[in-house]
Amino acid sequence: MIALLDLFSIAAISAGTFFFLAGTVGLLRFPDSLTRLHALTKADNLGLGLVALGLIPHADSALSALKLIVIWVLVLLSGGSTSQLIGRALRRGRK
Amino acid sequence: MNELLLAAAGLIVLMVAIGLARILLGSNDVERLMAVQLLGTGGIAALLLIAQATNVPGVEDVALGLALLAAFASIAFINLLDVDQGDAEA
Amino acid sequence: MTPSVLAGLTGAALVGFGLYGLILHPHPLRKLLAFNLMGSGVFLIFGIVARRGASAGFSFDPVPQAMVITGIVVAFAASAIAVALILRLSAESGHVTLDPEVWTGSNGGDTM
Amino acid sequence: MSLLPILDVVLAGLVIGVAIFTITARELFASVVGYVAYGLLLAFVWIRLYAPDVALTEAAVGSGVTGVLLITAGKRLGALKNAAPEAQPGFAFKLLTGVLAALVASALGAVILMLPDPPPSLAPEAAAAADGAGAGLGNPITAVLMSYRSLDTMLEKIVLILAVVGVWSVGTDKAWGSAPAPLRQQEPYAPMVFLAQMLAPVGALIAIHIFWTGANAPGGAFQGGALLAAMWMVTMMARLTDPPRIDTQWLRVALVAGPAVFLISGLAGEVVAGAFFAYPPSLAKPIILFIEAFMVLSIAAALPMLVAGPPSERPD
Repeated sequence: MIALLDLFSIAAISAGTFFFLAGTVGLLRFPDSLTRLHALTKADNLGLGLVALGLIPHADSALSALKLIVIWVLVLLSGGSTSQLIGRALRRGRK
Repeated sequence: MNELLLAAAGLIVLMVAIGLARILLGSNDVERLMAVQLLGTGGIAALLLIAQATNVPGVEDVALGLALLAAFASIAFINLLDVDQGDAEA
Repeated sequence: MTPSVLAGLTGAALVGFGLYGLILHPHPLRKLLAFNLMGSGVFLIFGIVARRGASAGFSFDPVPQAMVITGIVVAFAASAIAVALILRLSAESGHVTLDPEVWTGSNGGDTM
Repeated sequence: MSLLPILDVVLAGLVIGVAIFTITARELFASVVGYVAYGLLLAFVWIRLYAPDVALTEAAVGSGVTGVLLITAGKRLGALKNAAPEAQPGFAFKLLTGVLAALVASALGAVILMLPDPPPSLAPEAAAAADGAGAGLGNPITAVLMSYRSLDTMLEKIVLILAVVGVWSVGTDKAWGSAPAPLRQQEPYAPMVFLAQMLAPVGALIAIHIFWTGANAPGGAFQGGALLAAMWMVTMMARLTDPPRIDTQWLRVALVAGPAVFLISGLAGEVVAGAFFAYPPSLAKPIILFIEAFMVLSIAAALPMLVAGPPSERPD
């Protein structure tokens, strides 16, 4: 059971790290700001989300597991809304 | 297991550092804002991983605070940026 | 090299960069920023003193750490006053610089 | 544990790199962005020094609120994009400054390498304080702040009030009593209002949680108060509220409440427990939490007022 949980953690954390990698590659390689914003949100939403998911089995208590989830939800919420605002600022800047 | 957590944290920090350098040095203000957002997210992820590996207590609370503050900083910067744009149009 | 020595040397370097910016930038807000940078370097040095002072079952000495916390808040309060003064100064005089030549050149410097 | 030193070196390099960017950036905005990033990075360094309390304070006050203070000031200065045509200092002056800064930094570095061994420490005394007057507090830093060095902490709260008074008095005579300029002029966009409405209540809850756990775990009045202040500023930036008039009664009461309660408890300690700021051991924890609650209130009121600046006569 423990080994299974560890395996789950390793898989989730590796996947999360991969999304950070993908996000950074996107930031470096994509041609304009809007597509770079698209790449960034992958790191935000999936990268941190998967890392938090992977750490949940190792949490000391139910409360710290809950906190991990709240952290992720907060980042999702702010990332989503600020991306919207950043996109708007970009579009206005281009006009 | 700990080595793995640290390796993941190191990789994330490295990625974030590359993104940060690329954007801070290169381009416009909006993209600089995106770099800070990436740093906030990546930093929180790395923080959680390192805390798990080195057994520093109470780091979830710090990460919670950081998540709040990253959102706070983004709002402040955006507030300023689109005020600027608005002025340009008026 | 232990983490605390590394952090201490980082703090020393930060004090250096902060001092450089503080002296060279003519813009008052940039000076303030550099000053804050310098301050955080000092806090970092304080912090490694706290880390080295680990004894009595703690992994750090809580007294310097507590003082750094109060220090950060006081530094912020001082920055806020500085900002208010800078804003009022530029509203009264029309200058956004602390370059002495601008002051003595165009405005006679007597408003100071 | 072979990876950790590499991580530390990378982190230190990042901190220094971002610091250099902050100092050398051409525009004020870029430099403030750099400074906020720098504050976040510094928070990670503090975590590595086993100081999560300081990390949280640095991230909240040192990076977040100071960053907002500076960009608000830059916006009001109208100089954010193009700082006045700066007379760039000459090369000789730059070189001289560089040498001076390098000298100071290396002197400090030398001192750090020669710190005494074994290091002096006040930890035993602080531990005694945590056992005695600060009984029941699991977080040694809160014990130091509220018991061993409580006078410092109270005076520091008074510094905050003095700073607010100082900022207010910089305003013009005509504007006295009115409200500071709002943090945003135009109508905000819908996503920002949404985010502020979602974030502020959750954030307030988290801030109170961090204050409450501060008795036993990292956290405390400073951190909780600063986060609460940040949430108030979020609502101001989304124009859900505006800064209150500075002659408002509740605002002034909130500002003074923290130090006042602190001082009264200190004086009461003189009578009840025989020394200024002594708490009867059996009641120490509830008393300290009671004082801290008012401190949170005062900090949460003072920080946004410091950012909002002096009262202004017209909403400009």
